[in-house]
Amino acid sequence: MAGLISLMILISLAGALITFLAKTREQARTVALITSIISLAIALKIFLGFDSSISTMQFVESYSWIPSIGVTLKFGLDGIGMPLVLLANIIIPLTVFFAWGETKEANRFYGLILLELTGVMGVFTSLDFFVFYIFWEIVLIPMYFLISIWGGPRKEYAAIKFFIYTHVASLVMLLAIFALYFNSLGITGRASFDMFELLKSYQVMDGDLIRGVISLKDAVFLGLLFGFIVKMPAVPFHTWLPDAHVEAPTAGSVILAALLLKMGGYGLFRVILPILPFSDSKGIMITLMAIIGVVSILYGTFLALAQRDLKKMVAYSSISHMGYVTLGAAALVPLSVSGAMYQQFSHGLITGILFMSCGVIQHSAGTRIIHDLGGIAKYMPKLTFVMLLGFLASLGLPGMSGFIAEFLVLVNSYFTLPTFVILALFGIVFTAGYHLWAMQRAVFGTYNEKLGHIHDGANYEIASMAILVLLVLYFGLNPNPVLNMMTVNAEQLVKFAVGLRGVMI
Amino acid sequence: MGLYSYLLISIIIFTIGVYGIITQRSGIKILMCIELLLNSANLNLVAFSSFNGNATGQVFALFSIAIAAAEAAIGFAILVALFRLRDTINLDNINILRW
Amino acid sequence: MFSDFAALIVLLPVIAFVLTLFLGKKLPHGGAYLPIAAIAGSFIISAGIFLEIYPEGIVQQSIPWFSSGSSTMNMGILIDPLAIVMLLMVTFVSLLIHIYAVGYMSHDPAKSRYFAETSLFTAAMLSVILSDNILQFFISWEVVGVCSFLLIGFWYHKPSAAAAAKKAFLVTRIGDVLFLAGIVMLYVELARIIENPANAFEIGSGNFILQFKTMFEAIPLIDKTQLTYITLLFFGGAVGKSGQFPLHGWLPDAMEGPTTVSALIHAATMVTAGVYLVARTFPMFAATPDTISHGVPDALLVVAYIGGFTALFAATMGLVMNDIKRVLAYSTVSQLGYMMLALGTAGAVLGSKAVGISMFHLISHAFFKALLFLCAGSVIHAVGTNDIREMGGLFSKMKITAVTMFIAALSLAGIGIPFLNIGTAGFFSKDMIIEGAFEYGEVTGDMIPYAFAVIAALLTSIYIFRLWFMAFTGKPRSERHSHESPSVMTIPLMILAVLALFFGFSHTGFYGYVESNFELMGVDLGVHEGEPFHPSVIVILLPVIVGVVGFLIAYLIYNKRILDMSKIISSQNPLYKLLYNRYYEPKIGADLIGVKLTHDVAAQTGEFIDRKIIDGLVIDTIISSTIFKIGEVIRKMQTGVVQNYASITILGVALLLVLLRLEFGGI
Amino acid sequence: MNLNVNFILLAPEILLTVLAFAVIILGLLITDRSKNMLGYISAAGILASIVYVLGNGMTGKVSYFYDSLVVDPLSQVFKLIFLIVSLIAVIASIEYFKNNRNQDEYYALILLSTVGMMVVASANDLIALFVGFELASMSTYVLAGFEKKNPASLEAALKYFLIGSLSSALMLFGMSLIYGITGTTNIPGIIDFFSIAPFAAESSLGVLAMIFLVAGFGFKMALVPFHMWAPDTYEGAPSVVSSLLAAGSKKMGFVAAFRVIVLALVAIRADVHFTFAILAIITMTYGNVVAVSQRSIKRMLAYSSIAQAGYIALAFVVTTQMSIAGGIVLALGHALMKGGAFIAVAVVGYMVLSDNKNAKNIDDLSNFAGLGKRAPITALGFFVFFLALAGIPPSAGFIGKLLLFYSITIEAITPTGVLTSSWLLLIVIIAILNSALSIYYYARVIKYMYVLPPVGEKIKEPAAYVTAILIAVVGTIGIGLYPEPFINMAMNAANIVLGV
Repeated sequence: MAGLISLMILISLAGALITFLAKTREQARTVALITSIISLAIALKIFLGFDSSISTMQFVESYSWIPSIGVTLKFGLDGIGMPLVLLANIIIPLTVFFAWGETKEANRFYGLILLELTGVMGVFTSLDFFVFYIFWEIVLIPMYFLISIWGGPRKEYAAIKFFIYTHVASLVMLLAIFALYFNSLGITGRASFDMFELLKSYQVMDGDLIRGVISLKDAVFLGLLFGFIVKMPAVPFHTWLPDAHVEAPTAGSVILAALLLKMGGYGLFRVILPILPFSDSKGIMITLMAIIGVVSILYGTFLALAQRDLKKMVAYSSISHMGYVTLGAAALVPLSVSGAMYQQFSHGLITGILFMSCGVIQHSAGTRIIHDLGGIAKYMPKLTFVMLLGFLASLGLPGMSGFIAEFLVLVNSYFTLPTFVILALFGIVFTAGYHLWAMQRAVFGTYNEKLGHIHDGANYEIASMAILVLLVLYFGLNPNPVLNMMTVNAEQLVKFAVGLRGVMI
Repeated sequence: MGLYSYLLISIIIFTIGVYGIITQRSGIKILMCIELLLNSANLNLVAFSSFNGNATGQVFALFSIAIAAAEAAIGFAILVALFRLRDTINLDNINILRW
Repeated sequence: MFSDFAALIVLLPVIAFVLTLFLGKKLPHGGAYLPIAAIAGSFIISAGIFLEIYPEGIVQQSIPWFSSGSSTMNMGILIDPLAIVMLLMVTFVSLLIHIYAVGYMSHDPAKSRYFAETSLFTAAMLSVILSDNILQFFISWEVVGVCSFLLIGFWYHKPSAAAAAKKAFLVTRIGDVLFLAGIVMLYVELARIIENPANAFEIGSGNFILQFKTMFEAIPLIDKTQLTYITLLFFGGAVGKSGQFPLHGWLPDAMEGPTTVSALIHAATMVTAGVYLVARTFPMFAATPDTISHGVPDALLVVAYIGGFTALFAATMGLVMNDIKRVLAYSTVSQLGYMMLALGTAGAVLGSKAVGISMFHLISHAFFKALLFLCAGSVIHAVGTNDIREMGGLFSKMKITAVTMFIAALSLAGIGIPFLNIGTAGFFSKDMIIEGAFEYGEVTGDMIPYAFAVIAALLTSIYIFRLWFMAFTGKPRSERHSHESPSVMTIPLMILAVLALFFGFSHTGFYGYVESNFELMGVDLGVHEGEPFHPSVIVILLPVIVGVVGFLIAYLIYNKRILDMSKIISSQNPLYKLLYNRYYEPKIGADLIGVKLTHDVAAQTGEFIDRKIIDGLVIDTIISSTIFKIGEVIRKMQTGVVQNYASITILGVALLLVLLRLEFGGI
Repeated sequence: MNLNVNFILLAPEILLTVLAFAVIILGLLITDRSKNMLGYISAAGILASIVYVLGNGMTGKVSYFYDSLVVDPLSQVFKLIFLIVSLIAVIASIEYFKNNRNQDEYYALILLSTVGMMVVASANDLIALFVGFELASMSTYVLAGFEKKNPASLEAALKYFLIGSLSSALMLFGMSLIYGITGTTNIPGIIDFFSIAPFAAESSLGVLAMIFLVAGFGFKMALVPFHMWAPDTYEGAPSVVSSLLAAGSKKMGFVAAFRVIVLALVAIRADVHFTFAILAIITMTYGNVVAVSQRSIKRMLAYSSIAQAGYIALAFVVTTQMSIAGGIVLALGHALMKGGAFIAVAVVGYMVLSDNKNAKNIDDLSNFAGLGKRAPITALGFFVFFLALAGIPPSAGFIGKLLLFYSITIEAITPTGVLTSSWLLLIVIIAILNSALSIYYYARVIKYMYVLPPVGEKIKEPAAYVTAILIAVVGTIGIGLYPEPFINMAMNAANIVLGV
């Protein structure tokens, strides 16, 4: 009997296939919504049955696949993966519902969205590196199509850029995985892609990649890190993101920002942190990650400030927010790490609201250029309401989930990385700046008569956003349901890293 | 005459063949040059056979001669078909497939 | 009994917010009665608690919130004397202003949104006051900021209002970030203290790391330098929220909101949150080392100087403003400066008395400034303009407003009769501050804060009476038909006027009660109270003298017109220009730093790097185009001529020869 | 020679040879119209051979004809590849050459070329190798020019023929030198000689011989710089024949190289990483870079095929069991992907011609617009093949590249010398970047198929094509999903290559 996790993955896959074959738009979207809700129901069942006081894997299931090279289909959830699976199952039904009005090739559209769900759930639950990698790559394909079929004017450029960038990163990661695999093979004499076994074998890896230049351990570490931070994305490997977002359809952007970026962060926690304390140049690696994190925070902020396109601004804000994840992970303090995990979860919810707002504005006013908008609050009061809340959440307003995450990251990272935290704090002012400036110019002020008569967002659009807003508020006031399980795992993760405190600047 | 004389002749023939392939424009001539190459190899085989004192080389040469004949036949067939279609076997003009 | 319902003080307005937001449009008066009832309820509970705990009770309730172990964050309530006086003041003033707003906002189509937002604001402000921990304090503080943002931008279709809202939020945000940085540093200090077994410092059960109680208990263990940083960062937050120099620029601009908002948020309550923060964490300020001036904790020295300077600095600008609300806004900034000055100077020499002095001024200021704003609102409501040059002669038409405003002005100017202890609220409160500054000067030999305070008092008197005379006396300067406001507006005016006149008499009881605050919490301030305080006659008289002098100057110039001001008020006069342009603060702050440096320089440079260099040059040009170009070039090698192919094959053989020769060294 | 030898292991070759002649004779006897059945007969014969090969198993080693042919895991794997490719090609040809009156010759030639390739796979003697090579080559020369009214087809055949015979001549010359040095044409004999006297292999003549052999095999493999014929020929030849060439005959070069060069290199323990690394890298980069700017899909596939040859050639760089197994798996995968892709091009051609009888440039990119709607199965096929070619999991292309890249990585991280390891790492990095670049041109076609609006009506995809494509799709994905048996097979074969 299949376990709940594989059931969830299979249902979404089956739903995707049925949706592809659907004859009418009505069928397609109904099937997609029902499937994603079933998947959500299973996710909730898992969530409610989840014991958040232990850090070990739960709901583990394992099936043999390619025994000769040690590949097993092994799935399981712990406090790192569980919230993200939940997030994926929250975002996808809402995205389907938000995109209820999609008319262009509806069956393919909804089918691809469900495939994304399959892919990300696979990534977040696989305990076998090989399977992990396969899901990691599979996720790219539906997104490529979502961008290139339903995208904006430069969709082809954006889609291919997205694909190539992230594919290169995954190949580099793959190489590092090989190195781990062979290392483990050499030590245990047993072929296995089991994630934990491989990560454990890292501890006893030795040798040089290039003697006198870089040790094997460091090279493997950097390879894995590269794979993840491109996905996150972190400066300077981020330039695919703004293009992808600008061109992607709203649903695509939501999934991209809310789920795909989280894969990078997930990799940091699942893979990077367990091996970080054993890296040869851990001090340098931690500094590197901290620099990447802080630079992403600040750079993303300033770039967001410079944007004319509302959606591009939101895209850069994602880069900035994901910087907290890197920073929190690099700090190696239990609560900074769980804060970083919480940031992932929270950003997933918040960014959904932001991209949906951009989508509604684009749809209604026909443009997202901030300069060409102005005063749309007059005709779009409902949108303005949810959008304002979304923007406030995004700028880290206390009482919303983003604040808890940023607060935990900043406060706890200060233990080990005080300089970086101080730098990151500078970003907060400007973060507020670009959010409010954009609101002021686009939504408030005198109505730009050139826009003609515009209408407010459709009810299903506003409702999807409102649900996200409620969730953001709920998790801002009561973070415990997900934060506790994160903290348990975060403590486990940094156990080996305790001695590292004070190593850093 | 030692082995090296045969080898020398063979290499000379080979070089002539290569030169011809590079410089000639007519399909027929190129075909002839390829025959030169094959025969230089045959000469080698036979010479080595004699030198090594076993007959394998000669057997190989026989195979190769037979194959060269078949090859030439196919080559001419292709050239004839081409000539019917294009009225030329000047290879400089046969370049609709490029880039 | 009442203290069991302490949480309702915050929750009632929150509920009112939700109900008004969603149902307000369908209710009469935009649902105004919901928040009014809620705030009245809060006021009643607060009053009940006050009666219960007076004179030396404390209410403390706390529940864990998130995170675990020694780092658990909590939510909780702390009602001590400091909090209860603020609670009473905020609920009361807020209640009055809400009632007033029923009339003032009666014609606005979006009034239900207005009442929802003010209700949320009140809730957040009450939560600031009630917080028993610095994190909840900060969170509420931020929500207060957002409400301020929303209310300043209430008429969002006005570009100036939208811009002012943004400016207010951003400038206070700078302070907030400093505040947050302070919390970060404090948390890390506390966590290290707890972690280190040598300190034997434990958080008792039911207590939490960021509670004020824990913070105060840990003061002796905190590294002194760190403590200075932490307190200065907290003060940075206070500077932003309370509009102190150099983050004062947003407050005058915030007057773009409805006048009731200005009265409630930008005069009486929210802006005092900064002062409240310093008062709340006063033991930490008092415990900072005295590296600069002997006997004066560094943090308090900074507070004193910033406060004193702001008091004077803002008053100078108040002199030249023509917008009635801007004058009042600068006046607010100036008065907040006084409160800071009190905390700094008196704090250094008088210990916890300073908190009483400062809070007393805070509360009397709340009454008379709310009154001033509501009067101004009444005038604006009647005249339809903010410009005092277009007013005049309103006295006859709006008697109640004129009289109540005059009372408020007297109170602001601190007029009273020394030695007899008769006077307006402002007389008592400001007098104590100036005397405190003098005492500070006596002890430390540093008279500069005192000088700031006295000169500012003179200017205060001048600008407020200038305003009053220009608005209410002389000939009408415009043709508008103006009339007295409805009673729903005038009754709150009268109530506030009574308080502005008579609140001062509670001063002795008030000082004693609030001073005991930290003792009740069991905190040793470590500041020894100075010698019994016997200032000379001139010191006691001086504040009143400057107040009266200011009044006379204003009377002579603006009522009797003995001086032609047109010569002074000209764009040729550099001093006037400097003041009128607000020391070029908007230009430097918003235009230069905000737009030019941040947006045009930093952000656009980033954009350039991102799009043109990383993306354009590296990705598109170097990598992408190069590949395409190479592809095109190599492609042309495929000439289609078969001899070329053969030649390349032969060349390939040669190439292999070379390669193998390199490896084998053969041939 | 013991005539009691059990020839069952050679049954596939025998069967196909007999079948080839039978088809020709049958063709003389039956009417033109009923010649369509010949395709089915050939397909059945090939299918039977596949069953034989599988039935014979993938282990054990038996030699025939004075040790000139050998049946071992290596030969079996490659025979399987060749047979699958010709099966796909034959099935597709049933539609492509429907009602063509020369079908009998066509199928006979395909069968013979398959036999030739199989002989090469089994060759244990240079003579057998050469004969097999030539049998396969000559059949395919004719096949490439089979549309004799089509100037492109004839030109393709001519170029293929000229460069092919030049390469054969070079190869023969190389073989003659080897024979001269070693005195034998038996491959194990040659290996033995070289392992006793490695200096002989490193002598000028030895090196020259090796170069000529590499040139000869490199021609088939389409390794740069012996690739020049490939794009023109693949473009000009009938699509089904291109499929056979790219997917099948190309692998013949690899199996020959495995048999001779790798064995010899291993025997003399020569360290020629550098040469093969350069060849492999130039080949893959060249293929990918030029493919980017192609608009003709067949030509693009040709360049992609060159690039894939570069990846497979990585197997020679480290010559470990893993790398060779990787090369074999990728070869197998590539046979399916590329074979299927060319067949899919044939469907596009069919579609375009049914729109407009006189259409030119039928494989132009623009004809792919909206293919996802017009010919969904074909488009799906392309989609799978392209992703597999780009190395996206789960696909045969991914598994093959995975094994190859990781065989090199493992060599890089357990270094024999400082320089070598960083070289190897560089190779892998270049290979990865290449892989990324290749996505660009594959994705462009995918974009045309699924993103752009269709330019014509939906067509009914002929069953023969659909069958061929689906076989390839199933194989491509199947290897990706369940690579276990294929990896084992390839590992066994790799042992043979390494002489274990």
